[in-house]
Amino acid sequence: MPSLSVDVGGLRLKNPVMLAAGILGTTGASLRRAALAGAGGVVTKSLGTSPREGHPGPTVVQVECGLLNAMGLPNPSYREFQEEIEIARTGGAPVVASIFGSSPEEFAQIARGLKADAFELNLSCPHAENYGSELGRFPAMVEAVTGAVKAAADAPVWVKLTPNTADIVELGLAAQRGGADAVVAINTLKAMAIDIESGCPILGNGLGGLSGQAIKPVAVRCIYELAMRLEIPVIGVGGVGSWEDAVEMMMAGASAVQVGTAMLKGYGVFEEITGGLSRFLERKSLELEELRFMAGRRS
Amino acid sequence: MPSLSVDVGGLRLKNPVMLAAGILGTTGASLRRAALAGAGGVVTKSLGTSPREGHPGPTVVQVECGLLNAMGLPNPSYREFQEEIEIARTGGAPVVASIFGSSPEEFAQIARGLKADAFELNLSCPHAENYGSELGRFPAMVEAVTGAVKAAADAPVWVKLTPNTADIVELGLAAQRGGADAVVAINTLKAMAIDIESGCPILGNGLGGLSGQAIKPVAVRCIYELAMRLEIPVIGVGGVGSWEDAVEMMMAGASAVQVGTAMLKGYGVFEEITGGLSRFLERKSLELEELRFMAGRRS
Amino acid sequence: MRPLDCVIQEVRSEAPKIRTLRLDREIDPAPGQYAMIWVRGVDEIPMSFSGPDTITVQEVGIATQALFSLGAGSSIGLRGPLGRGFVLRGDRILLIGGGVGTAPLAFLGEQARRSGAEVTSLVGFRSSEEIIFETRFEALGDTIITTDDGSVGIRGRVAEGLKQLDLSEYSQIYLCGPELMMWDIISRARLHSGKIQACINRYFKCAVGVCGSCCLDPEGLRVCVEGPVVSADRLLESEFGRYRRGPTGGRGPCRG
Amino acid sequence: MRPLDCVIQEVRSEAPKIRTLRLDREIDPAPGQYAMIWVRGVDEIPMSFSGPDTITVQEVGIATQALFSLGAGSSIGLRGPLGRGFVLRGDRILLIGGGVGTAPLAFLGEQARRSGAEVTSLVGFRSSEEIIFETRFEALGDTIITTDDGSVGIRGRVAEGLKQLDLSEYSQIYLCGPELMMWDIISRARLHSGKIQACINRYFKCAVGVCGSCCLDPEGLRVCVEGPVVSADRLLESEFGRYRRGPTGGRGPCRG
Ligand SMILES: Cc1cc2nc3c(=O)[nH]c(=O)nc-3n(C[C@H](O)[C@H](O)[C@H](O)COP(=O)(O)OP(=O)(O)OC[C@H]3O[C@@H](n4cnc5c(N)ncnc54)[C@H](O)[C@@H]3O)c2cc1C
Ligand SMILES: Cc1cc2nc3c(=O)[nH]c(=O)nc-3n(C[C@H](O)[C@H](O)[C@H](O)COP(=O)(O)OP(=O)(O)OC[C@H]3O[C@@H](n4cnc5c(N)ncnc54)[C@H](O)[C@@H]3O)c2cc1C
Ligand SMILES: Cc1cc2nc3c(=O)[nH]c(=O)nc-3n(C[C@H](O)[C@H](O)[C@H](O)COP(=O)(O)O)c2cc1C
Ligand SMILES: Cc1cc2nc3c(=O)[nH]c(=O)nc-3n(C[C@H](O)[C@H](O)[C@H](O)COP(=O)(O)O)c2cc1C
Ligand code: FES
Ligand code: FES
Repeated sequence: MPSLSVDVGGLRLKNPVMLAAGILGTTGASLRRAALAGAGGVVTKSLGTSPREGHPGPTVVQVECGLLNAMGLPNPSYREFQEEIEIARTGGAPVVASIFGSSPEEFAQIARGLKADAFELNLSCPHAENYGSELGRFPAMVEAVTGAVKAAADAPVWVKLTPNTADIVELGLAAQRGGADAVVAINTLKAMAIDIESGCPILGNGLGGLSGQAIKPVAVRCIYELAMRLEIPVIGVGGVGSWEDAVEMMMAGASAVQVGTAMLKGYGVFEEITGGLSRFLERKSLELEELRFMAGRRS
Repeated sequence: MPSLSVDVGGLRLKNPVMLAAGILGTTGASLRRAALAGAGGVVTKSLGTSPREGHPGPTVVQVECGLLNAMGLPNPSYREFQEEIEIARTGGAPVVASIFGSSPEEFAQIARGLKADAFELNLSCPHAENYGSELGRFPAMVEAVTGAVKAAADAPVWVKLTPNTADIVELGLAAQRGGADAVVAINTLKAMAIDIESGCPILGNGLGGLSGQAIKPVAVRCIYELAMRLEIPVIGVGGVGSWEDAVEMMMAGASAVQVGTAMLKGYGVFEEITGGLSRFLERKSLELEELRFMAGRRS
Repeated sequence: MRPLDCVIQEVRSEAPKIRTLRLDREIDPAPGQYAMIWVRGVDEIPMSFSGPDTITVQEVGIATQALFSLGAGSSIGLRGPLGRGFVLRGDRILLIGGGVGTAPLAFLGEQARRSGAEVTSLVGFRSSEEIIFETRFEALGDTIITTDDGSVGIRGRVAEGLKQLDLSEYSQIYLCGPELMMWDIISRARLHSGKIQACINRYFKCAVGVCGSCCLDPEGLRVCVEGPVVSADRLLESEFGRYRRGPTGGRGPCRG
Repeated sequence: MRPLDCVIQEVRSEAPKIRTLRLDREIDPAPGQYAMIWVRGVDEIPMSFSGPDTITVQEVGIATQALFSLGAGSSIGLRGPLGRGFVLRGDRILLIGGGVGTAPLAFLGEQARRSGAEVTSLVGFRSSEEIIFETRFEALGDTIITTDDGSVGIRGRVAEGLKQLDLSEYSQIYLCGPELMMWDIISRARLHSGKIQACINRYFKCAVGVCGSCCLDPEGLRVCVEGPVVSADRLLESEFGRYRRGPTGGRGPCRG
């Protein structure tokens, strides 16, 4: 059996398939369950400085080829969450804390106050005022936030990027300049759905983020563009639901992948993906590392 | 039967469902066929100053929820195409010439030399060097190109916008300042697919544009954002394949819609959509005009 | 699935703050399953089915108030049926419910009766005015009613009614009501926990099993898709009855 | 559908510039259907099936050259089967082919024979070295061969062979070959055009009916999905034999 373990962005993972931020990451128990189900690493719900209830419902709509969500960054604050992280850790996989703030200082405050195996900076949520992509669309802000967290944190720092931009590579380079250990791409695409019977936008927040199958080709492109230009690793996310998707993302340049929307199918996806990945490597007589950016070498 | 006719961006259409640019728009005969099949208007393949063969194949890949294409703007040049436009016109629906260039002057040259019922400026193709979104991502360039064509053309001018940007409203406002009679949103999302058996990018051009169902929620959001801020009409395109999709787009703010990828189902889609639209208006006792931007009034 | 447009056909007042809304279509729910009800412009909230085409809502806050105020002809959005409902086991069943939690039980009882099971009900309310579905339960079989104030039936909590029953006689026991009431029953009926199915509440946001808002410690059970009906065995080893999470995801006390 | 990975199992040389590639799987094409063959890193081009698991390629340019040079064990990407193939009508059929255009006809003839039809073939080539599938056609029934130089069979164009046949005897006539050859036959056989099915070529890009590159004037018939097999009736009223479009979409002459 080919080894699936991988070093990525300062962490060693037993396999390259992680749980994505905001997916079953509200409680330590659900994170642990993902780890026990075979995730190589787990990312928490994004945590801020103070408790937030999030947007009114509907917070999620199933659309043709994915999910539209506007949760609104609900979280009990990073202080309340330390206990959940400890529980999550008992699952045996690294626990990455996703964090958000409205300024470099707020990000740094959380990184200083929280213990986790790594931090993932949410500079990319497309539907929460003053947070996420409202900061993350500006390269200078990405660099400043990354730098502030690097100075404050004693764990690796990953920066999660928004695809709602004309040039994601600029954002990735800014993260790299700020000292990021890896970038994570992509967060959701800014999107909307309308109920035709009433004429109302469906999400409580009106606008939301599109995830799932629909966005995979966009994610693959972003990862490819980033991998071509960055020196730090790229972690791929967006529409991964099968081992084939994971392989495609790694060939585009991802060192590891995260699974979000596909958790709709249940916790079994981790074993499905890692199993398929092993069999693929075996059939092709390849090492995991050889997949990475294969498409770049073949074009 | 409620009337489906609509005035949009300087044209009167017998119904608001048009054929999108680059879809079955290579010959006058195929455009005429769309008009005869019930399209309210038809848009040609994008035309440039000189003949182009386009990218090597594969130029199209069917992905999970749509199409990925990198045709590469093949066209016989605008001069060769006038004859096709005349043939298309015999279908009885307005013929909109989609045009592209690498500078305001090139765009103006074509608009001066070509006779059509309206011009649609392709400032948004995501995969042709020196053209499309390489110009269209900059508001100043959008304004300059629009202004140059307005000065040169004796027909209405529509500007087709790219969603590959952090702020499509800025681009729409630039088109409006340039004097556009309408904006068309959206062109495809920059995307990529990789063949996992070989590790090669599938499209001959590597990168391409994602269209179809997958992008509809992104298109609906873009249309909504534009309709909220612009004074000129918005023409919606991206994933429309059913009458429900057309209604949703109009509720988001579109005055008319275009159908691209859904032509996979054949020319019958025009009657399917207009028929469904009529029945919907009848059931709800609404005028077509009342649909427009209903979601904006209901949120 | 996008929310389905449903028109309210009829509104029936069950108690001062409880109304049953009949919708214009049956979407074939199993008893114990729920729907996410979108009160447009307000919020989307979980509601159990109280019949094949009805929901029964108690006014407790903004969204339920808004839903409560809708008349016949109004429409709502509905995602459902969702989750796992009750599973009918054996032919002599006991329903134990409290307050608006009796809603899915009346639905279950009627289905069980039609398939030939013998149904006994133990249902509790605060006072006589708050009693709902009395005739529905009585039509099913033996029915014990409790009220906190003793205005009807046995005085006291639902658990008081247990004394009149021999739980070992029942093939399966079905529970729905306020969390502490259910906890009370389960604690007292520990010996029978293997045959108790409880329909429980947690804070639901996505209702499709991805957001994590409803997960039950310590297993991380996703109540929205793996519940809301959960076996008492599992609940005994969980946070149930001790704490629950609110909209921020933080832990809080269990009310009622 | 994404391109399917197919491994070339066997390469057989048919003529100096024509080879048949056997793939590692049958994808159940009907004769006359085609696949888009992706020669990775080069281009994607249309190829008819010459059997359930074979394509037969003539080297004419960059992509066919690249495909031609692949040996057993190499792999290609394949989208297919695509388009509408030949429809078998009646039990006495005539195949008329030229050059590599004989490929789908041999496949069709074999299928027709198996279902009991009587098959006659008229196939033309430039010279004796370029003859392909001679044994396949002869195994099917009466076979007339023409060569431009007279090195084998009748000397001259395929149409020369028509003189030996009474077209009214056949229930259906199937045609594939260079456009001007097909045009020649159709013009001469106008009286029978209602029973002639021709497998034609146009410049294909998308092959799914959206790009418009393959559309036939004046109807706008999408050859990639509504063809490539088209009735001669329709062709007689079309651009066929007069002009065709190239990669830019502009009109050009019909060659060969
Ligand atoms: C599976 C399930 C079935 C339910 N069935 C019924 C029913 O048949 N009839 C009925 O009247 N009520 C039912 N409820 C409870 C109902 O969903 C809440 O009363 C309602 O959400 C309150 O919303 P509000 O805005 O009126 O009140 P708020 O003031 O917002 O909240 C009041 C309390 O209701 C709870 N609540 C609020 N929002 C939610 C939510 N999204 N998910 C879960 N709990 C929430 C909270 O604990 C809160 O403290 C059910 C809940 C669940 C989880
Ligand atoms: C339905 C159909 C079935 C075909 N079946 C066969 C077959 O069984 N065997 C075979 O050898 N050839 C077949 N062809 C022709 C084959 O596709 C071309 O010979 C091939 O595409 C040439 O590519 P090239 O790069 O080698 O040549 P180029 O130098 O690029 O072109 C040579 C000529 O081939 C034609 N051509 C090029 N690209 C295409 C394209 N994408 N679509 C259509 N025509 C093109 C053009 O007319 C061009 O002038 C078929 C074509 C079609 C449309
Ligand atoms: C319900 C939901 C909640 C999410 N919450 C967060 C979050 O809190 N922080 C974050 O960085 N990304 C969040 N995301 C984005 C995902 O982590 C991921 O980037 C995106 O969904 C694309 O991956 P997918 O297609 O596999 O879902 C959320 C996505 C969904 C669907
Ligand atoms: C094969 C193909 C070719 C296209 N060519 C053009 C083009 O030449 N000019 C243009 O402005 N848009 C072009 N587009 C974009 C479409 O007009 C449309 O904006 C996009 O596909 C989204 O709509 P859809 O989802 O309905 O296809 C093309 C799209 C496809 C799929
Ligand atoms: S409510 Fe989201 S996982 Fe259960
Ligand atoms: S090849 Fe594109 S429509 Fe036929």
